[in-house]
Amino acid sequence: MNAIRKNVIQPIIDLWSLIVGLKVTGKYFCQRHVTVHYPRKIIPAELTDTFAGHIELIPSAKDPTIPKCISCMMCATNCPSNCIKVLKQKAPKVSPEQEKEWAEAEARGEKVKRPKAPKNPAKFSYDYSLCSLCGTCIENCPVSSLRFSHDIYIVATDRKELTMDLLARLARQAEAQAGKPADRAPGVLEQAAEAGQEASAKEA
Amino acid sequence: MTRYPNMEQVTGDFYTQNFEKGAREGSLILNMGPQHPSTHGVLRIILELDGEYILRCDPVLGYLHRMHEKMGESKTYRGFIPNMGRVDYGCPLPWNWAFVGAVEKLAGIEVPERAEYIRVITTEMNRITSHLLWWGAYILDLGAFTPIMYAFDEREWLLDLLQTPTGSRLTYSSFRVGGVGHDIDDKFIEGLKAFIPYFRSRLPMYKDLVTDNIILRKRVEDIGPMPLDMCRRYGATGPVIRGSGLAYDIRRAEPYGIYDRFDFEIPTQDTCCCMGRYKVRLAEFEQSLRILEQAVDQIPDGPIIMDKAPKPSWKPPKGEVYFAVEGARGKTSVYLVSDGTKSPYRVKLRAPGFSNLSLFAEAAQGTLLADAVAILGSLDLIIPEIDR
Amino acid sequence: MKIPIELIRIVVALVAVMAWVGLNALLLVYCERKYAGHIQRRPGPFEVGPHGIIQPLIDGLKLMAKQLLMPDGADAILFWLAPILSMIPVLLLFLCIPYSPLLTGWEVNLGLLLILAFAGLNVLALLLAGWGSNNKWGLLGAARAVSQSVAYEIPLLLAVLAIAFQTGTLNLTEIVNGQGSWPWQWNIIVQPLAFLIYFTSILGETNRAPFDLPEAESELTAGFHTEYSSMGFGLFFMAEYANMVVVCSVATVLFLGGWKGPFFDGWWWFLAKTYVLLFVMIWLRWTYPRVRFDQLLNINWKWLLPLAVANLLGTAFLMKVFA
Amino acid sequence: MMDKLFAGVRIRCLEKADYDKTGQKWSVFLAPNTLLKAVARLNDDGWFLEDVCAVDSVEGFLVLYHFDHWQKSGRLSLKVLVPHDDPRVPSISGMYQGALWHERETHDFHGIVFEGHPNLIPLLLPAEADFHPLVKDAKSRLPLKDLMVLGEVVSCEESIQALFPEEAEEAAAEQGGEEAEAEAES
Repeated sequence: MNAIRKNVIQPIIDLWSLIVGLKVTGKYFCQRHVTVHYPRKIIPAELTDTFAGHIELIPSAKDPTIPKCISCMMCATNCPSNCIKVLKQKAPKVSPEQEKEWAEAEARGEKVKRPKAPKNPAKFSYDYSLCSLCGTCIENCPVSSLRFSHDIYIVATDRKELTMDLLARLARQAEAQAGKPADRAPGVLEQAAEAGQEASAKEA
Repeated sequence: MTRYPNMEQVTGDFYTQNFEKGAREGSLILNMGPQHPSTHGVLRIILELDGEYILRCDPVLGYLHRMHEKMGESKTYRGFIPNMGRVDYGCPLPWNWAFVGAVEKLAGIEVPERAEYIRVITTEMNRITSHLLWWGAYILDLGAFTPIMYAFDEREWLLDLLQTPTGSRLTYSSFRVGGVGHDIDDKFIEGLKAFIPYFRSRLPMYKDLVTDNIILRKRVEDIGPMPLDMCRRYGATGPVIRGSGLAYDIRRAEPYGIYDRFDFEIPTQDTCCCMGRYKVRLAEFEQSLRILEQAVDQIPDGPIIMDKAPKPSWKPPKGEVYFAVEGARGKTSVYLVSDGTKSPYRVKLRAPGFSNLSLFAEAAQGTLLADAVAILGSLDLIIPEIDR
Repeated sequence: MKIPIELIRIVVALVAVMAWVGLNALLLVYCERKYAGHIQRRPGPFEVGPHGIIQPLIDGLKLMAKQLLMPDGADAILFWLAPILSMIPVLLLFLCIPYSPLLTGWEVNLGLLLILAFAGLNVLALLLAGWGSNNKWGLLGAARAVSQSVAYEIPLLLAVLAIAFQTGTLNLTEIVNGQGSWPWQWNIIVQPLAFLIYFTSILGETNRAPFDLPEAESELTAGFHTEYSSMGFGLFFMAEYANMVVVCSVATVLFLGGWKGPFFDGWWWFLAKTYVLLFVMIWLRWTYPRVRFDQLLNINWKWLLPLAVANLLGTAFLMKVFA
Repeated sequence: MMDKLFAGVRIRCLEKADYDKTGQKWSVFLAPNTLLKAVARLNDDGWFLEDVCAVDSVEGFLVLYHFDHWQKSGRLSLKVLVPHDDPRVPSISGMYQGALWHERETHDFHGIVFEGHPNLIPLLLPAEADFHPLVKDAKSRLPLKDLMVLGEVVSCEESIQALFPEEAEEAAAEQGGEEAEAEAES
């Protein structure tokens, strides 16, 4: 009996497992594919919204081209990869006559409003090729002027292209504010939720 | 020899020459890797073959060595967390937890409740993605091309979900000393709740397509026996040891975080073979799903990071600490020596794959080349973790 | 001097066959990649041409444009001979396949014997390739190829011999003529076991998954053609697909009624049947893991060979009793 | 428990570490020549090796062996202090083959020679590397008392005790000072 089971029944069961495998792949062959065909379709915004891409500056409430940044250097000094470089603005140049006038006024005991250097940075350059996206800069920014962008489509053919001028980027963003968002394909997440509901319905 | 003037140059490097010293007359010395399809990256194994039987083998490491331990000595505690995401790209969150947990233990920091739950949820999700990647790649090693694509199907959805609490798709470094970096929202919870039954409904397909397949069973059953004593001598942990019949899991043996609150089992198989390790990993899917279900139901509201979370210039007290967590590949631990300054004095990363792979040379002896591939795959190697 | 008409006919047929082989290879590569894509829930080649239809052609051009490399210390003659040697027998095989009563390149009385004889040459090419390229992986692949081909030739022959017993001829056209138009009149109904053995053996013969051990890329990187680049590799690649077409064509002739089919006999039935078989081969490849080498030989010596012998003896016995 | 396990082995210092603070339950200082004996006891008792590493300090390299047990949960660390100029420790790879690679790694990083190791060649560093990356220069080396604290001492030799002078009070004072410093900085 054992011999029959071992030499006749077992091989048939084994061969059947091969047929079952073919059935699985055959089933998927007939189904629609699940990949998103990139240039024709792009993944839905809900998926890119949670993605932490390179950092970007947050505009101040008043002017969308000027960041909230106060050039305090917390980001640049705390960055473990040294990929942020911030340049403070210099105080505006004052003509000697003006200077003299103020000095005289001060000597008279009047209060003089000397022009201070604007707080927002003159230059904010960021090297994406070094960044490890750890978020130290974002967590340490005292005025929350930094955030992760959701840019997943960044492409470069040269390392230098990855060094970004974030101020210029902010200006571009302000300009493009009027543009409308791109059309999105139905999301994989939606499909997942749908399939999950189906599965749970089946179980019930 | 004279016909091929350049032949003398081809004498092999230091490791080959060192290996060749003990070679038998007439055997074939073969370099498998560092660029070989089934060594998962840049592992190199020098084999001594008799026909296709392996007489002796010696893994050569170090092709992906980045000296994380040295980096740790020069970075701040906050600045070293991104490194933890890069040690093991397959399952970085346990590494995050190991380092962060070590620092918390050293400084006696309490983590908020919600952060603990987020840690458990993300880590278990990460365990599933890691096992899915392993599953696909292992079947690929055994010659079937399709299952990895099906595995990626699920994995992609999980990665999409994991993006919310981590912000990235591969090298997560979202844990912070005293909490986690990003919060989760209701949409995430909903997505996860939808995913769990979906993934359950997919598991029978895995069984039909692969586990029950007679070709696969013949390839992995009774191959690469690793009895418990051998595992002990090499310090193997994780699915390797559970596949040899011992229910040893750091989540139970040395509970950390809030794992003592969850009801889950430690799957074991006592066959000691590749099939045992394979089945343990598949069973861990179900256990991770169970933990996820419970965690999603229980998660409280609250802060995700402690008050006055350590700044980058934070200095912990001096002392030494050893903290171990259960990664996807086994005992993932960090040994930290602090001298009370901004950066650690010494960081030692204990990679589970390192110990697991050191077992390979003994397990592969006397097997066929194809079996060696099966054994290597069943250890679940992530080379950057082994080389660190 | 008078040129014999038969020679002209063969030359014309040879040229036609070469074109046909090339076309088939392109088509099959495309089909394989598309099938694989759809099984894996992705579109497959999609960018070059509508639905990626000219992708294989472009790939072929790319292969031709690449540099021909020969490893240091390789045996130059054998190294370059191997890919050519793998291609030529296949061309000859195509010659004697009857696509329809009219479309037969070279009608030979011993067609079946010719096919089996030439099919065996392929293994020589693999051996030379593996040996000549001075590469250890290649050598292992060649060793595997030889023992595998030698082993699988035997059940293949025995399965085919059962058909020859039954029909009493080795002429392919006559074998087809012995079968009817409707599926129940085909040889597969009489000889299902022989068909299964034949089909399993041709997987081993043509090194297709799950029996693709000579090039098992997760073990031997690429096996016997590890060192080949450019058209050296291209020829092996084409020969593999051409071989697949040949063995499936022969299967069609022997078991599935050749060009005969319901309603309209003709070459279209032949092609349809061949491509169905090819589709099954591709389907198998993208479903199963690879067997181990000793298991491969075990399947052959312990299962296929005894079954084939039993089948042959049974056929002979029944022929003796009833005919 | 440990007394019984190591009965007959000369231990330089046995201390019960604070598990909640250090993740270790026992910490044992050994002399290089008694290491093998101690490891053999652990082997018989069913412990497994977690890792081998070393810490560079003023007093020398502190070679650490972390052991754990499957059933009796609790980490045990064996500590062997070897001098900088002649760092030699016997290899434990005869009993624990897992140590083969850990010892090679430690040899790479610190240049510690494990006597009796069958194949002490570079593991992670390139074969031609002639440096040991984790060896600190004399300036940045710190004494052991600044790196770790002794827990509840069960038995201790003078020589080890001397490495941790009045460590309890000192540590407390230092810690308080540092916290104040950190606060001032932030």
